[in-house]
Amino acid sequence: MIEALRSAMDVSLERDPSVIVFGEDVGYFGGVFRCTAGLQAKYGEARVFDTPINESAIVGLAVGMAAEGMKPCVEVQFADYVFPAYDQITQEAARLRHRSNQQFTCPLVVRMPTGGGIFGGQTHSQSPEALFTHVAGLKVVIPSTPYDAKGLLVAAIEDPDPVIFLEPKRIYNGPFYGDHAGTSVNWSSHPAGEVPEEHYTVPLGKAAVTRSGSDVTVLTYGTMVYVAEAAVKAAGLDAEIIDLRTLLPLDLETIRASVEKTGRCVVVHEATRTSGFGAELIAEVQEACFWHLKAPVLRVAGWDAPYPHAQEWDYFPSAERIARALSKVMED
Amino acid sequence: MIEALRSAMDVSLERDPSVIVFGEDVGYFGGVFRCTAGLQAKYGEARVFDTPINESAIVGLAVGMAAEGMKPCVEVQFADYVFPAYDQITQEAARLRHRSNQQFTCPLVVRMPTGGGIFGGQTHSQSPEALFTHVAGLKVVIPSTPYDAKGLLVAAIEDPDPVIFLEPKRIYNGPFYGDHAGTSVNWSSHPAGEVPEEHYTVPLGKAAVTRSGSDVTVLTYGTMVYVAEAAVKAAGLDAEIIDLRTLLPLDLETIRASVEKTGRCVVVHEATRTSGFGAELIAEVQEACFWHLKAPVLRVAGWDAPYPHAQEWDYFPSAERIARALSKVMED
Amino acid sequence: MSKVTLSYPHPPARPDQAPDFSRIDRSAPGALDVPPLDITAQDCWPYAVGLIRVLDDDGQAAGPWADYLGDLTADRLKQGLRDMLRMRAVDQRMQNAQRQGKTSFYLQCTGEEAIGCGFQRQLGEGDMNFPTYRQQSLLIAADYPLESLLGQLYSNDLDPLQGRQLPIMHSARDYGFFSISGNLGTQYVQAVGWAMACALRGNDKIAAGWIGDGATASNDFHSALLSASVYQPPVVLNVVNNQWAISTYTGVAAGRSQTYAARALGYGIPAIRVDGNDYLAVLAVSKWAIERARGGHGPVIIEWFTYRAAAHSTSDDPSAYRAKDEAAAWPFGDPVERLKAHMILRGDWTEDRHEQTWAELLAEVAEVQKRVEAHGTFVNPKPVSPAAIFTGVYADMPEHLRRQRQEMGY
Amino acid sequence: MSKVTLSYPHPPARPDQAPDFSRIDRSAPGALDVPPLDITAQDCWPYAVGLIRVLDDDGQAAGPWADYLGDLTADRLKQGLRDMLRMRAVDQRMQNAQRQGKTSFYLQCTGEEAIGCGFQRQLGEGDMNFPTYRQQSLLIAADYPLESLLGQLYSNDLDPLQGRQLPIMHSARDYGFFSISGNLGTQYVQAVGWAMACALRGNDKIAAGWIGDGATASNDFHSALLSASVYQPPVVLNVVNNQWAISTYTGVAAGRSQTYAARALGYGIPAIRVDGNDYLAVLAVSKWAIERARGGHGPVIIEWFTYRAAAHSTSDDPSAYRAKDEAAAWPFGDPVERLKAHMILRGDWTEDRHEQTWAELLAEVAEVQKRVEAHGTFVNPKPVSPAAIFTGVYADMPEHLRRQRQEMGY
Ligand SMILES: Cc1ncc(C[n+]2csc(CCOP(=O)(O)OP(=O)(O)O)c2C)c(N)n1
Ligand SMILES: Cc1ncc(C[n+]2csc(CCOP(=O)(O)OP(=O)(O)O)c2C)c(N)n1
Ligand SMILES: [Mg+2]
Ligand SMILES: [Mg+2]
Repeated sequence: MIEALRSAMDVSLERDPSVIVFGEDVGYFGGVFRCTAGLQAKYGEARVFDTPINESAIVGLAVGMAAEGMKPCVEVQFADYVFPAYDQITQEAARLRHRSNQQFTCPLVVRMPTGGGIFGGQTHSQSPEALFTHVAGLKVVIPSTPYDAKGLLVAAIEDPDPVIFLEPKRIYNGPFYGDHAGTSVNWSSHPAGEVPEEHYTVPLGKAAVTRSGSDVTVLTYGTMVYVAEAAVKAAGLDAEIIDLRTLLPLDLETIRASVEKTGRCVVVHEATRTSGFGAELIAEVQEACFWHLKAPVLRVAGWDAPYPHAQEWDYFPSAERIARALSKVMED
Repeated sequence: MIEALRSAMDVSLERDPSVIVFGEDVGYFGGVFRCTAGLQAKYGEARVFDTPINESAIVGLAVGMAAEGMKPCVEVQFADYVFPAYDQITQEAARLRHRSNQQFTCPLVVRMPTGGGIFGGQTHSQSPEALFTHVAGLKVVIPSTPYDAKGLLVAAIEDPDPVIFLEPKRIYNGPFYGDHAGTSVNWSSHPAGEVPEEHYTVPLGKAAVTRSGSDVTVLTYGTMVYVAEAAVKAAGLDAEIIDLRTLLPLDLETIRASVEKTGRCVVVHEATRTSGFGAELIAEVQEACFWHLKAPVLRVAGWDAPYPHAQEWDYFPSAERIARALSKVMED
Repeated sequence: MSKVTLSYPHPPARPDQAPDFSRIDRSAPGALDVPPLDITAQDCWPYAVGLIRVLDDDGQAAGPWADYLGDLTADRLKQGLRDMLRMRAVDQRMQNAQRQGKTSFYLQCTGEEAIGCGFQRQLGEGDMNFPTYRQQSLLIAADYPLESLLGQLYSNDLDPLQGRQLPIMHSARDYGFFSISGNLGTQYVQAVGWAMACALRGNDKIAAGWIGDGATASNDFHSALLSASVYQPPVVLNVVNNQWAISTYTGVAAGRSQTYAARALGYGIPAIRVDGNDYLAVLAVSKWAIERARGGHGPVIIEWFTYRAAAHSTSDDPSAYRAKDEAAAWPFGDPVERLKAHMILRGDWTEDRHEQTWAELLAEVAEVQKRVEAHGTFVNPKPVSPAAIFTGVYADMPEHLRRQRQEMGY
Repeated sequence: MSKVTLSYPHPPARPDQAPDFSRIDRSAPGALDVPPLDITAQDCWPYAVGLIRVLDDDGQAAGPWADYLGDLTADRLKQGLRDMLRMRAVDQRMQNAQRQGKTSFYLQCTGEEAIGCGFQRQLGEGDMNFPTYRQQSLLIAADYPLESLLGQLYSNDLDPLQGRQLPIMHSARDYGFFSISGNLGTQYVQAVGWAMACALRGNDKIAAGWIGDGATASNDFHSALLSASVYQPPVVLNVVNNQWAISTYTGVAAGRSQTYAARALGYGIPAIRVDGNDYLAVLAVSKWAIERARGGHGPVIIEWFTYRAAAHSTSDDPSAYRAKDEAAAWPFGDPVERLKAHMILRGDWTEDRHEQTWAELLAEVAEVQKRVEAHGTFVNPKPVSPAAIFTGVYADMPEHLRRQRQEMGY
């Protein structure tokens, strides 16, 4: 997925001189996850550069540049470090178009590695998506495959509005089915691991049905798409798995069609449960599909506690927990 | 409600020398809403003082003081301005106890006027509660009467953990039933407007049933408690209105008992709809009371747009909108 | 006994005391020369702690900054005076309009008119200001149509922002005026970003950031100075030090910093402190700073030393926290009076013409006001369609907003 | 053609180049005197841009700061040397343990040992450090039990934090060591708050904030300096300038600031720059600064000038971004070697005793390591109960956490 993200920035820098990439360690070194490796050498320091360690400055500068007409694609080193920039993102970037009645707009992308499963402890593991989906004016994207990662990132950079682009770092190098003790799989063995070199986009706002089925609908995104897959296999159910890809705006049509078909739904995310994005999904599902629902919609999510280091695999929503929820939702 | 809040700080400053109050304009002047008027004169500058305009410094200082053992009760001038402090609140205050295995704790209160209805435009009207309810380690409180305001604030100050204390500014001076064109009512005419001078607490984590009824349950808090009351009257229904008072931790028992009784539920808040706290309420209600529900739970909330100035009353969830939702939920 | 006590900054006077500005140093105009455009921060100390002045107490222009400015035509001075008077007329009338309930909110810049009026007249086409709510003077001096200005204040169909924003939160891209945010400080680092974009495009435009003394405490002030120091974009960073932040004395934001300009020196950014009530000093230093930025010499900070003569806003009553008549005691006088005195001294102006011009401008504003009020006021609202809530949240309206708009009935 | 171009700070050398520290000024020890404890920021410029040194290249202690420190006993010096060596032994062994997969993460402070070791030995009981992840040396010099230190690194039942935190994110209240946050900068303003609490209680304790050069860019650095400047609490604010922030050269955080100490002067806080690889300079300046804070003279900033000899962490490989052998070229040498040379010169130490002590300390650490590893490592985990996830989120566990714990099976 790292190469896919790099390729997305590469083609965007190539096509549009107003695209510009910056963040902590992204310039000379190419990013602590290597997502921007080689880009400074290729496009020069004026297009790809290092910043001081100040996330609000990174986003604040990007807002000013975007208002002027550039298209900044900035990196926050970990999603856990986005909070100093929360004011600039939510109060400024998100509202500039509206408050200026379109005199100024804010086409920028804030990329950040998100989620756990890498033994990063509480400050390298958080999943803050719900803190952005509540904010009108933002788009919130989270890919689960290299192919989508590139196509969605290109679309995000080309989008006329600010996009929060969350990169599930657990699957940077390959899909992860929740078996942390097992051997890791590489993207090369996965069909969506293949990424065309040239420019393409995957549209924002469209979910993908990654497994169709009739028993129950699983709504999820990012790393949990694979863990859910494993859980479905384990539970031996014919579940439909929807990879939301864009959380805001939400592809409610795809969700509705699925839940109307299955009548059952489980929502899965890594983020803490209370007021997580799962809550929004459930609120929408029960309103849109109430008369089709045969059982309450269940959530499988991170516990409502800081992300622990040693107890990571007790915290991370496991395939077993998802499978239990799937079975439970089938009981009724 | 302003006098009630002031009285809460007054009795707390009086009883406990480790209580300390600070924020922008709260010292000599006594706060732009006058909540701390007279307190500096009474307790001295070392207990009640002005700060520079830097919300992250206000909370950051408070975290350091609280860790040392003091009990800071700080003011953020408007909830719209809490975002520079978001990092200190969510990454620091919320997790200090847990991450230090209780070596350090963080008993602090962040007070802030919240909500709209005062023609404040997008930066004096926001309702950010859901951005805090997602954060493990915080408590989130919002009173709707002077009596509760004092009792809850005293309880918050005495609480051993960090509390976000949201003050619905539209009802600072009196209840507001959504009739913006009508004459404003004063707290003196409301039973809960009477506030004992002495120390008392209202426990955190307990909701209040402000109107009991059997047709439908309305879950709400803050200003909307009154607007919901007006809507219920208008709709001519025997609704049960629950004033949540504390959003985190949530008093699910009271909610469950009510919805099991009524079988119908409407959730009302001023904050934008998507990923608002209403989503969490619905997720919990449908899981806890699925078999009792006779209709989908509906949300009446702020539109998913920045809070507008001139169109305030088209934006603010009106009694009519709530009444419409109540009727709709009764249809099924 | 512990020797440690905390310190709390105090204003020189509170309501029960007489105004006291005796601690303010008033060196004479001419005490500071005009530094080279490529001066470094290290050499800037005298400019950062001194005060650049041009007009002396008698209205005489003197010193190297007067020379730098060169001969100003009478028309140029009249333009400046008219800008300031027009600004004052708008402030007075709109303050009254708010008092009459015709608008929800207003906020004056009385006493600070010279700063925005002078600075704006030195900017070029395409330069962009990132203002706070107290820089409406930039709009006046940019000849922004009063219809639009007042339309915004009345949130009616003449409002270019369709009523979305609180009165005073203007936005006027074509007039070099960035959309104002209610969140203090945020615009400052955005100005730096815009200036970086200018540099990257090589379009010879510059940006100007604006911030109040109180808001220098904000994180974005730091972010802005730091970024400007690192990347050296063409940005002029203005600090309007008007001594107060609502009820809070400027000392609470300054701490032990000598001046705000001196704080900027720590970031390695040249900084200069100016009598903001001296229209000629404003013109001169603005010219210097803008030339410096456009010339590729990097960022510069200007601390405009002034006094907030009016209340913070229509929601505020300063008699509760500051000495009565403090404004009148301000040692640098009133910018209008001082420019007027200078012009009279030069023989370009008379008391009569002044009165006449003031009356004329008041009438002009009143006339526009009347016309604009016909489009709706707070007591007689004719707001634009509520559907405006939903347009412009995104470039293309997503499904959920379409549903909500429908639910609202539009 | 526009004259405007942006600037991007560059390190003196990249991997394909030879290390180059020729731009670093190396004034001799003794060039700077010891300022009075109540010195103001304004008078601090020479100390903020100079460099306080005590040990010269031959290992001789010289100058006013050596005098200020007074005669040090041989034991005192040995203690310092042993602290630094013990630190280095822990770093070496734990770096290896991580390489062997026994822990998920580690991070060394090689080259910076003198700073924390020296500073801590000047603190008093009850003083509180607010460290970053690279100040484990504070714990060593506070005689923190190695069992607890290593227990945290292995996340086993000897970990005082019950495995909750990433290795290296210690917390040790009783040893004056505040809980480390992974979010850079946040601790700096908290230190100021803690110091304010000390002042309010009048308990004669002080706080010490720690931050890296890279993290001085954070907002909390600004908040901390501003608050300290305003309220004047007893806090020593340390900046550890080790030239790098992961792959980013310190110039990106410094911009055009002369030094980090000089930036602090802008806030009106006295600041002083010190050779951080000189154990005696560390002892002397720490003594001065701590005395100053405790004596009620307000905050002070110390910039410790040093070099990050090791990689940023076990996740990092600096050969990709900085000159090979840059550490060896560092003009201020290695703190252990320099103190050792001084002690040998004094006749208090020999090469043999040094070797012997190093072997002894390595053995000591190895012995503890073995014992601690028996309680579980990353490859052989015996973590504490998963229920620890839920305890301590709040003082009292709320219902929803109780339900979740039950759901987890505990
Ligand atoms: C982030 C933030 N915090 C607090 C406020 C509330 N507030 C509005 S104006 C003001 C005072 C600003 O003072 P100053 O910067 O000196 O500007 P002036 O009003 O004097 O022009 C405050 C505290 C705000 N708008 N934004
Ligand atoms: C808010 C925040 N942003 C980014 C990071 C990622 N990060 C961890 S360490 C580091 C470099 C810090 O450099 P410096 O402050 O110089 O300390 P040093 O590692 O040199 O001791 C960065 C960018 C972080 N931890 N927190
Ligand atoms: Mg001010
Ligand atoms: Mg460093």
